[in-house]
Amino acid sequence: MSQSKLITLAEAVRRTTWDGMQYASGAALPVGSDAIAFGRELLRQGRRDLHAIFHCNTQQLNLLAAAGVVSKAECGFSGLEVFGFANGLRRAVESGQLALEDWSNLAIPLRLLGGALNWPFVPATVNIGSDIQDRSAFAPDQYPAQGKIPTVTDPFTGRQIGAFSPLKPDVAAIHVSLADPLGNSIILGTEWSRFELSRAAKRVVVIADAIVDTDCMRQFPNLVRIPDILVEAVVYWPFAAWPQGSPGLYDIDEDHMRLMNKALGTVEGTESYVRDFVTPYTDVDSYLDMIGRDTVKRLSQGSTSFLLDPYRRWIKSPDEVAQLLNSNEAS
Amino acid sequence: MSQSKLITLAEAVRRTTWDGMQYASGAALPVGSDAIAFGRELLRQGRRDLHAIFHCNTQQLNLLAAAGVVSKAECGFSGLEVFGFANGLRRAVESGQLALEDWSNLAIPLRLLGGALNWPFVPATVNIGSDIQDRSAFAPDQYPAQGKIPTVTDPFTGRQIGAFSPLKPDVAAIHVSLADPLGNSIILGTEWSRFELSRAAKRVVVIADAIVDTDCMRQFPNLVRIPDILVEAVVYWPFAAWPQGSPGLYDIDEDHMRLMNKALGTVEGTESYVRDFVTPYTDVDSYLDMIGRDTVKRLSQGSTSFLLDPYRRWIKSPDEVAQLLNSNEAS
Amino acid sequence: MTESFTRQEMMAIATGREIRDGELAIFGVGLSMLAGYFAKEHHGPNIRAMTEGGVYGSTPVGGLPWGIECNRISSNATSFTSALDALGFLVASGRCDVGIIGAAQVDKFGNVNTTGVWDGDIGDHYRTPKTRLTGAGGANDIACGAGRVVIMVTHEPKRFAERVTYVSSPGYLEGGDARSRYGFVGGGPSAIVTTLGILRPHPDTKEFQLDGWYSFSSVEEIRANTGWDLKVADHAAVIPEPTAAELAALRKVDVTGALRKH
Amino acid sequence: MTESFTRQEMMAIATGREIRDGELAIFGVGLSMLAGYFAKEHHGPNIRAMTEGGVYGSTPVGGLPWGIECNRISSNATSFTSALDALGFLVASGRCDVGIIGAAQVDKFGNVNTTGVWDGDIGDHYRTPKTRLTGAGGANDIACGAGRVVIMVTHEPKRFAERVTYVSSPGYLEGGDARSRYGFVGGGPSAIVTTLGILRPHPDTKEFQLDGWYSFSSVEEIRANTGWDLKVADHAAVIPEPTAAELAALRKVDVTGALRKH
Repeated sequence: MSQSKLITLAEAVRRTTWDGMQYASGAALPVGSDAIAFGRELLRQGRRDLHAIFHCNTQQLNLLAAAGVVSKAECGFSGLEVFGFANGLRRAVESGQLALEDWSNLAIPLRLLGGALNWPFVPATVNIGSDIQDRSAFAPDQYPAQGKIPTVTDPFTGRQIGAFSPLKPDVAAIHVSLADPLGNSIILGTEWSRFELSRAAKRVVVIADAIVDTDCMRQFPNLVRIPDILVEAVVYWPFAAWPQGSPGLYDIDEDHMRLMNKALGTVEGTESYVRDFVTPYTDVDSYLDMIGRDTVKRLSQGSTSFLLDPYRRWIKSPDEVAQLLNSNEAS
Repeated sequence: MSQSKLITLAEAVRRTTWDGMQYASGAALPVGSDAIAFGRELLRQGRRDLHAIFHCNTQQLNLLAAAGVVSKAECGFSGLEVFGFANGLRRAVESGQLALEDWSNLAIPLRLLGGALNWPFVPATVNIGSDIQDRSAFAPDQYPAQGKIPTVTDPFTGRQIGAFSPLKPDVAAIHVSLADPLGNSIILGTEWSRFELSRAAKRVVVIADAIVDTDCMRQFPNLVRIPDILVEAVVYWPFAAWPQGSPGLYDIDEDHMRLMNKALGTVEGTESYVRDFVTPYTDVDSYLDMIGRDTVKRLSQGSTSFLLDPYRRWIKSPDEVAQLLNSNEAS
Repeated sequence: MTESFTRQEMMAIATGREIRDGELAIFGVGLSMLAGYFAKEHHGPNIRAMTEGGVYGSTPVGGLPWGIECNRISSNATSFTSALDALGFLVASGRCDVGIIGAAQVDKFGNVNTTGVWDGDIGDHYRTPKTRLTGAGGANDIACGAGRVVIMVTHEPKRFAERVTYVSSPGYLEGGDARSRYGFVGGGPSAIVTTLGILRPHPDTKEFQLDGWYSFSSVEEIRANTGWDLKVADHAAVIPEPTAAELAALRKVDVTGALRKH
Repeated sequence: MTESFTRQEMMAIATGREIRDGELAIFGVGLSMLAGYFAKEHHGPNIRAMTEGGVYGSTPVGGLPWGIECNRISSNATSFTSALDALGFLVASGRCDVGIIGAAQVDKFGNVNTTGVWDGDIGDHYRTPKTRLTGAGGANDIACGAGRVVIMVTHEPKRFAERVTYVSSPGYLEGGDARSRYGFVGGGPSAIVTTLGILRPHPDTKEFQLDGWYSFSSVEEIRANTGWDLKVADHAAVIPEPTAAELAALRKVDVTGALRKH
């Protein structure tokens, strides 16, 4: 008799987050999947002093950094790929307000793997021999930074390699394509590091673009990479990664990607962005109105939408999801 | 312009195997998925002195060991679960003819992970403190066996843990539910350690219960856990795991599981089993005749067969597969 | 007077009573799985059951599964992953609350041997066993990582040794705080549930002592079937017989009557 | 006289010429992906292209992808896995034959900086950059693990330094066999392909020297745009202009004309 874990986005943030927490978002892809809606809600609820663990920078980290609520961040990549530098993150780093610790895109999933396995360290054959190993924004006066990627001796050959510190984020908000009310989740597109993150984090909230019946999971159990037993809360939030894309569901909103990144380049721009795109909406409907229904429609008709076809018959309507939410609060 | 890699089972074994090789089979589940048909062909072609790396014992290892062609084996589990002890493997071990190195069911995938990542060692927080660490069938005179799971010091805390040796088998025959002619493969049911094995092995042959069109993979790319770039050859062999089961395709043949394990308990029984169930068939058709068409039909109607439904429309008929094979030989 | 039941059924129910509602629990095949699903059926609807195969959300269908990967436990799963996930991320990590394992031989400190039978000690080297058993499987990983471990074993003198010939899965090793040498995240065995009674470790010495006997067994019978000088806990007492509800739940799970055959 | 082409197109084609048919190759976004898919289109039909996102078997659709995970490269993939798979199992393992990476700053030993711009040296500590760049991403992993690495960079004095301010991705470090200190499985950068020519490492010193110039550039122009005293290889010569077939293949891949804008 597993219980539905569906709750509202506001409730999820209230229940699972706090100032100063180690916060990881999934997938943390710069133009693709990321729990960006969760980050908007963190801002709405005034969370601050966050230690962000993002495999890559995203528009979420860009926004949170621009708004000044991130004091520490760890990333493998800190740009927006073809959309250029992340102006908000950049401003926070260059002003010294945010300490950004550098890793590579393999280092982050390896550190999450180590956290998931509860290893004391993870063998490192990358990042060694570069300034990623020698310089630490978290220990700026150490040179070389002994504690960041120390050396470990291979007992079989005596050869020295590096050792990564495992990651166990306090809370992970993981964006998924489809989730059932119990938390079983299906990812369409690259997992990036969501599989490892879901096992490494102490608490996991999934943010799903669509909610499906559990029968969908029974038909495709090999697609369910995050089983319900790992999930504390399930949030229904269509276009949760907007303005970034979600394979099968919606394409990148190129105009908003540019508008947003431009705005985050200044304090004033950030204030107006928050005013116009973070605080206004009150629910999923007004969130989609804010994006613009025509835009929503256009972005939903992308070249990957066929990827969603096998699962459409199990997708619950907004009304059905609302009923599940209410029955939950009732219980 | 990727080329079809479909070849016959006989050709695959001729091309990719040799006496004395380190041979891994996937999934190496005791009553479930395993490339058992590949092992029958190894026997038919007289391969010997094998170093078998099996996550768990299966009827394949049971058979190869009973026939005396395995000199070394490494396993996490060496029984047949509810079907009891593996009589063939047991006989080979107790007679001293086969050296069986013991690990746990987590140690094997961790060692494959280390091989896939090309790490010099893998942190071990299990198997330490037991005779799995202290005694080695491959180094019988060492006590404690220093070289099997040596200790390594965590550079962050100074704490000592164990270190596993990574595995990179020479050849892996991996049983999958569905493969396309390029080698893209879909697994139904637990992966066990097939994902890690497909990355750790030097050469990979997939043995598929059914061949599907590549369009199936484009519809379900998240299900394709073994991409074509890792695969050297694709073999079409229905009931490849028989008498074990394959979720979505066929159930365990309980009678044959017992008959086979009983036969492998003696030299004479093994000879007659090889005579009756290894050498007779000449192709897929006569293999299925050997199993018995009624049995094939009955086992195909199990409670998991609905798992195959989403992919049936892409499954190629035996004739279509035969054509692909011929066009391959032609080219 | 309750209805009759077998010793195997008593053992399965006593084991199931060790699993609490809501726990993340890993079961093996056979008796272990029956005991686990009995608990889920009887008093633990929210027990999060898993197998080492990475099979989640499923309940057996069509009889006792032949293995942790059997189609009988794959026909209503909500997720299939891998051994690395189940035994690594969820068990070796310390995340799993409780595991049930079996034993061919167990000793006074809860160490388990499932690897082989030797004539006498093995000695300071590796030696081929007289009788080769199944090896550790996932039990070693469960013994190292699970919050606590319940060992289920038929109570016979040959199975209860002062010291196991081969440690396949570590209990408390030489007793006391010996486990701490290895920094295991798991707490070690909390109970040995047998066909005759229940043994639990002394809080300090970690030596297993008799904690309770069944209505059909006795301290004398249990001591006579134990290969070491078994101590009896002061609080040791008779263990309640299965209730009608417990038997009904167990038999609903044990559709093939595997536990009623002997 | 062939038809006209831009310097960016020449750089992309010269980079693509470095990728051989049948190789397992990893491409980044932008120029790197265009150069890679040009090679696949023009002379490497069997190039096994991948991105660090674990996106396999796909070709871009509807224009240059915005990222390695963009829907534009996810609409015809045959497999989606993960970063651990692509960058770990296939690249850091040494399995990938060749990778193409970009650089904000590169030095005479092929070390790459994509992390930041500082006023002067950073010094014996960490110091906030004057201008923060994108960080290493997957390039560090490719630089450590790929069989060989091709660095693609616009040829400007500020980008070609005697020594990079920050080593984001290791080339030959201090030159010679310095890489061997770390036991990298990858061979290091085999070429720096720029908008003006191609530099290759000296076999022993690993110092990059001029290997060739384009029809529209010259040794003088290249040396003037290089921040160290660039040596010229004895065999250095002009690099063949794009053939009509090469330009056609590149422009088929560069549907949006990204390389013809400047």
